[in-house]
Amino acid sequence: MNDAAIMDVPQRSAEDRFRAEIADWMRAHLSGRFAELRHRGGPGDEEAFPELRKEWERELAAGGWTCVGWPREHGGRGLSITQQVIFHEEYARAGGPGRMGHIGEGLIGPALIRFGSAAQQKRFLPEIVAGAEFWAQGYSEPNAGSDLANVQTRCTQQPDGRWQVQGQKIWTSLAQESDWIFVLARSEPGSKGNKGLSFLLLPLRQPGISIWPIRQLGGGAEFNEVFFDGALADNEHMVGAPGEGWKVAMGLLEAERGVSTLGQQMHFSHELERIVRVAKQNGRERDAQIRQRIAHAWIGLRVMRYNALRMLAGDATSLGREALIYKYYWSNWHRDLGKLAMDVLGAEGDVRSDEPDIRALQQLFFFSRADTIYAGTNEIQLNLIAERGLGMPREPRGDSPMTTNNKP
Amino acid sequence: MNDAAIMDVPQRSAEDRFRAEIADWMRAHLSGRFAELRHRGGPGDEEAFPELRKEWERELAAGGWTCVGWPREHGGRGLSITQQVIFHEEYARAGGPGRMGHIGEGLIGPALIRFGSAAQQKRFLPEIVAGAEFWAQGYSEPNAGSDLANVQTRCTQQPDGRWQVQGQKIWTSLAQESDWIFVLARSEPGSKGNKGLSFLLLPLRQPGISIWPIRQLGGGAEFNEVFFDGALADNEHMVGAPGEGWKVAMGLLEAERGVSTLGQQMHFSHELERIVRVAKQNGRERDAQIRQRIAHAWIGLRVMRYNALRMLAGDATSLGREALIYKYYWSNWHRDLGKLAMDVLGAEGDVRSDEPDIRALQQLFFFSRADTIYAGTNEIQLNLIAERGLGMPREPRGDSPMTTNNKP
Amino acid sequence: MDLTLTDDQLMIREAAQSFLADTSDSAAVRSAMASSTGFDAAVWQRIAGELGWCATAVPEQYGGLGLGPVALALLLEQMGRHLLCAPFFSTVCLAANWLAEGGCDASRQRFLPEIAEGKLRLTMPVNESANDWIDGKQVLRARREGAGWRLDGICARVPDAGTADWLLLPARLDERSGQHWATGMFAVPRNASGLNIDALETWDATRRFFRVELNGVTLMPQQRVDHAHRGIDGAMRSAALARLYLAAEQLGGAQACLDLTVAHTATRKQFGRTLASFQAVKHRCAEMMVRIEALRSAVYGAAAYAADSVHGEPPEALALECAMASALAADTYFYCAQEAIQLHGGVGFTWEYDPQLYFKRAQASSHWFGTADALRERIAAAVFA
Amino acid sequence: MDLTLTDDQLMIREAAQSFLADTSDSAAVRSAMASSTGFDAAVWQRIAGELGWCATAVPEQYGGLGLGPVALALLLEQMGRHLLCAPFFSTVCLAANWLAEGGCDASRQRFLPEIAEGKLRLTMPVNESANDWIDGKQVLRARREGAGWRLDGICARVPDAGTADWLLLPARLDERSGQHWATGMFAVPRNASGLNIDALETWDATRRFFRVELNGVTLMPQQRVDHAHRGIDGAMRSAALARLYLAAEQLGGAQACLDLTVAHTATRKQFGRTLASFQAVKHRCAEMMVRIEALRSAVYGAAAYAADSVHGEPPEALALECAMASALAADTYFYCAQEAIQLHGGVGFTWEYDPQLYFKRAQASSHWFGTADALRERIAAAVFA
Repeated sequence: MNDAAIMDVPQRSAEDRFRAEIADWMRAHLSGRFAELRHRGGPGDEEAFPELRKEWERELAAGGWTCVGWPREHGGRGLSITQQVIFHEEYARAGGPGRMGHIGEGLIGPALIRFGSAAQQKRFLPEIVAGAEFWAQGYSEPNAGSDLANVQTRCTQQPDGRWQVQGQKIWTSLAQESDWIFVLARSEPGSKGNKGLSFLLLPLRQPGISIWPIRQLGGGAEFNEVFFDGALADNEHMVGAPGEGWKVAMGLLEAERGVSTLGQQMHFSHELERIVRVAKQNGRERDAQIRQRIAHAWIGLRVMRYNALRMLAGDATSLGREALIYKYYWSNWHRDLGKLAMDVLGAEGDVRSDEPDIRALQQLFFFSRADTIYAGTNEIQLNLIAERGLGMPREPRGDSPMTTNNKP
Repeated sequence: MNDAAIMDVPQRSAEDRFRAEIADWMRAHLSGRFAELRHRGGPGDEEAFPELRKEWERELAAGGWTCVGWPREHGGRGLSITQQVIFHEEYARAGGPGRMGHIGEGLIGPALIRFGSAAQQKRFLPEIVAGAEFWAQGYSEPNAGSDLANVQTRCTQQPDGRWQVQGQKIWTSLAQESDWIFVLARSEPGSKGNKGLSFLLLPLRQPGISIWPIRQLGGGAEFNEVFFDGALADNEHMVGAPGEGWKVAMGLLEAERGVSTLGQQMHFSHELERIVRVAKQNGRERDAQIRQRIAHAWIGLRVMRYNALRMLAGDATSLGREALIYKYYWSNWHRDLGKLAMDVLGAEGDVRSDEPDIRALQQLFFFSRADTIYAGTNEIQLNLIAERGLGMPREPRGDSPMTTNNKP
Repeated sequence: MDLTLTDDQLMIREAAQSFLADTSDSAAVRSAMASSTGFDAAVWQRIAGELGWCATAVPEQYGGLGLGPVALALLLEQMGRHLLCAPFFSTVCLAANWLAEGGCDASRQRFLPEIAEGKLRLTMPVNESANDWIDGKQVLRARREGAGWRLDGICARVPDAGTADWLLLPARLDERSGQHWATGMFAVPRNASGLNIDALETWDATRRFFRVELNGVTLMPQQRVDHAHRGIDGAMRSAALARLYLAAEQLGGAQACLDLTVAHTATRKQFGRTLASFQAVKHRCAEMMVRIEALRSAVYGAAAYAADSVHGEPPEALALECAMASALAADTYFYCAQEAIQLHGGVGFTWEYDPQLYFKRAQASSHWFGTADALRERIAAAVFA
Repeated sequence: MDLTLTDDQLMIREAAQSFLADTSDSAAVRSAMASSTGFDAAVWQRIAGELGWCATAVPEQYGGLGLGPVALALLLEQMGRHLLCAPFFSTVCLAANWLAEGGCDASRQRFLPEIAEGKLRLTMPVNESANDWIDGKQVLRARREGAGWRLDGICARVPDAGTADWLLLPARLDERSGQHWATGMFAVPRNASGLNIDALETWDATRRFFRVELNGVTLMPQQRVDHAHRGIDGAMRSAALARLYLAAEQLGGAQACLDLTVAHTATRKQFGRTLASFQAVKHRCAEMMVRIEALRSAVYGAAAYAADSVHGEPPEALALECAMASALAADTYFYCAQEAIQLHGGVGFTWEYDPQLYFKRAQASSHWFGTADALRERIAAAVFA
């Protein structure tokens, strides 16, 4: 088997033509000045070439390759799920860079299509489709950890109808590079948990907002703290009614339905290929333990692929068991892959390097430590799986009396 | 390294003579009709040759080798800890059989020395030392699981002063072969948890007691359910005062101080030697994964030995960190060893066999499943380690309000 | 590739689940374990005769339903979940599968229609090598005798041989084929002269295994049943599919371990709370679910891959897919059975409760066609090639 | 064997713990990491000069305290716990250890007293092989030149070479010794002509590593420092001891990871409860403690074994003891560092919090003298011998 074949599957259908169309387009366009973007900008590398990657978004838009899964009436390409799968696979196979527009395209866009007013849709969706405006998200707060409903950020309506925001969000990726941010804030003073929250859209570049990068263990700073001190949102930029913020926020998180995971997997596959290449070069391919771990990794890739296909085959209105396990599975697989990469590198891995394979694998090792933590830690994922997947009792909150039969 | 050397350590001290004395004695006495007892009667094999093993206890007693750690005034040999270590090691190295008298010698005897009346000591201790009376324990109850304080068995004092016992105990090993049983029973009606309990000694062979063996997954029945229906205990056979049962029961469990674990380890070492022998014979010694697991097992043996030596070196009045982890460590190590044994046997392991190595390893595989469950499950052990070893908050009981800072 | 199950497939799964819940509950399994043949003839009659499960994947041209590997894998999953004791795996997943993939035309005509009708039980040896039936490790020897053959040697482990009508036995020929000794497959009736079949007493009593000894068993020329050209590729394909079906069965077993555990912890109380309310118990059940769903993805994916693949294709890619599912299945089943025993607490290691039945099957099936380690080594070899 | 710590040993541990808590807290470590030399010269002066830690295990006849491996291991444990940045390991655990075990009398006289006094810093290469310094994999070549030697080649990883006074470098001679090339050890001053020392930028910034290149470095005869007879056994013993000391340091690091985690979870609240009150968090901390105490037993046991063992003894048994401690230490440290990051949640992977410092050291030290896998393979070879 050659390296490139690790994720290959036999293609027999008429969809081959569509696949070829994308591959051709990528070959023609991810070249010239865009060539250096190949395989860049993924997790752990999100800071790479931000301006050029924004131009790349516009290149994609010009080709009609942004928001490919959105309905046509909202400016999307209206691709079927199978076609979306093919698009994301071919995009990643060609080394397409991490998408600067993914929060707009994957999160806030679909949320606006579902919950937004006609005016909001008209104002924001075309800019996302065109690669003209980029988005950041403001969910997590310091000291809240995985408890998303523990929102301390407040918003207060001004006499002129605008909402003034006060508080702090954390783990906001690409905040410096973005134009807008969506924020979950407490609009009913004294409310608790997921009640009394509202969902607001704010321009990021305004006096009341300051952004502080968080330095990560690998030295990068993909994430930020965002401070709101009197930042303002127009009244018409609240999505849903005041107090409906939680509903919008949860609906937004459910929008992620597995299609883009296939693109993520092509990226993972590419990382495994790097490891295989290094192991062949430095002779660790002869180590029986490394071989077992390589096989484990290969098996995990296969599992993720079939798991994603099960997600796509499943009932689109409910979260299937395969969807429930997916975050936990991929993030732990990826963290293990990072350790495997480093062990294959051996002593060479300990020294910072500019050699592309080594550099990429070191980034993988360090950045993948965040995978099992952000977007729901391992611990939260296991709670969810037990409670929603197996119907086991909920964890009691400390501020409520202990109840053992409190089924979800 | 030859097999027998797996647990060997260099001997340089004057204790060598003592070691040789025991080895000589064992060689001379564990022979003739006792020869078939070698390496028998261990965990998973407790039903083997009960009568002959009782005779063996009397043989040991005649040589002064029962209750070697008890004080001389109670009929023991008064050995130092180092000497006890040597005794248990040499006993196990010679293939000494599982001790029928271990509950008397290791549990109830020391408890009587500490908590018993002079009359109780006079009545019971000599019989234990002589190998004349054998004991069973009655702690766990059905539906109580690992919650030892959840005692439903009741005892009521009769007009003649005797205590009548009503209830049921479970996981009682060797009940059919024993003469006496000690029982924790609720003497104060309406009391809860560890309050209102009393500690009673009862003859097992009486009309009010019936014994039902529990068939285990490996087919054996080392454990029993013991039913008490009006069984009687003399008033003078209550240890401590009424209501002091919990104190006695806990003191008894603490009596186990690590010396005998070194004997247990010699048994484990013998099992690992069997696995090594089989792997050499059937060629699995060439399997790189099996080799790693063999090394893991060898390392674990070493850890347990040094851990036991730390326990012996520690402060005898408090439970050190090394003592806190010991049960969890050895039981999981042993369960893994059972799986390793079976994997080394391969298909041969699936067929019941009379070949001694195969038979012993199959028993190991099945019986070791109980190791992580009886005497405090893994889950209870981890709670204890977190709460007592790390000072983390206690698990809330379902029947009390949730408290998060309820430190032990 | 689309993993959506068709209505037919969903119906088969549903029907199997409901039939087996009735006929293969704990009492039925224990009764079959204690019986002389190891299975309930009446249940087998319904499975093979009325329900036609043996016909599921047999090609239509040989009287089967031709529903392919996905439907058969779904059946096996339910069988594993309910610990069905029956000569189904040997007849359908070993023998019929081999015949369809690697058998000569005459042997297929001879056996497949009767298997599909549920009238014939066949079996084949299970070997411990990950290198399939073509690796030349067969211990049987076949020598030409007149126009026919004479077979000698021992097969250490043949499932259901005591009740099968025919045994398909691979034997080494005294001829070279390239670098290897050539191998032939021979159909031997159970009552053949010179054939001794001895029952083995296995810890996992939900399946029967036999030691088979051949002392000068003479066969007619037509009893050599492998296809002249397709033999090797066919053997590799059928070995891959046998792994897949075993993995599906193991998936069902692992699921049952989780289901038993969730049910037990929901009712059992300790320290005044249900066991299921302890977070550590929840997380461990969740971890089981993660591994089971991963395995389900692997099995369904490999089955869909097998369904899409065709006879002419080189078998290597299919072999890797099935090796993946199989390695994962062996580990996952054992893990879940171990956790089921542990989380059942004291009753978990008793004979009376069911976790032990799954546990023994998990161990016994962990090395049927090579251990998980060996399969991973094979995958690594392909990745590094 | 008695694992009771003596009063001296308890005092040393206590003193080290309290000194390092003051001088090697998080701010001090980060400041040393950012400094040009990689350590705080004033702290080093106190450690080597005032406190006399470098003398701990140096034999009394060479001006040391002769307190042996147990005391030195206890020191290393505390250093690891506090991430001490200092050229201690290279000077004491590599060079002085090697000199005491395998050095010729003259070289011991020359170096050990000054090391014990804290006046001299030495270092040696770290190689990735589990087969010690005698496996002939040295890439340096030593040729005779006149009465002396000429050294050429590259050492890829030498700790603290940029600040050491002397480097002890093993080199292959152009002579055979039995089946192997003979190896000699050479003492090279840092300012030797033809010696180039280049700093490596490592992820773990708590230690400095250097690439050392020798281009025709000429040495006097007395700069070959290995003992004529005891060279090989001494090298094996000192390699074993170096593993032990590294394991002790890793033990301290693992303990710190647990301590940080228990402290963090005790104060941090989520869903209205402290993290420490969640049973899954408790069990995972308990699991860390189990592994750490197991490692502690291994390290203390191996150290006591080393203290009981004597120079003349064949080194194999000691090598296995230390391989055991080392394999366990590499895995345990990484495990605990990983869990510390995970259980710290979002802040766990920030630069600002300390788990990452331990995490990087855990990874970097996981293969210093061979990986845990390689050490286990070595143990297996001995068990099966």
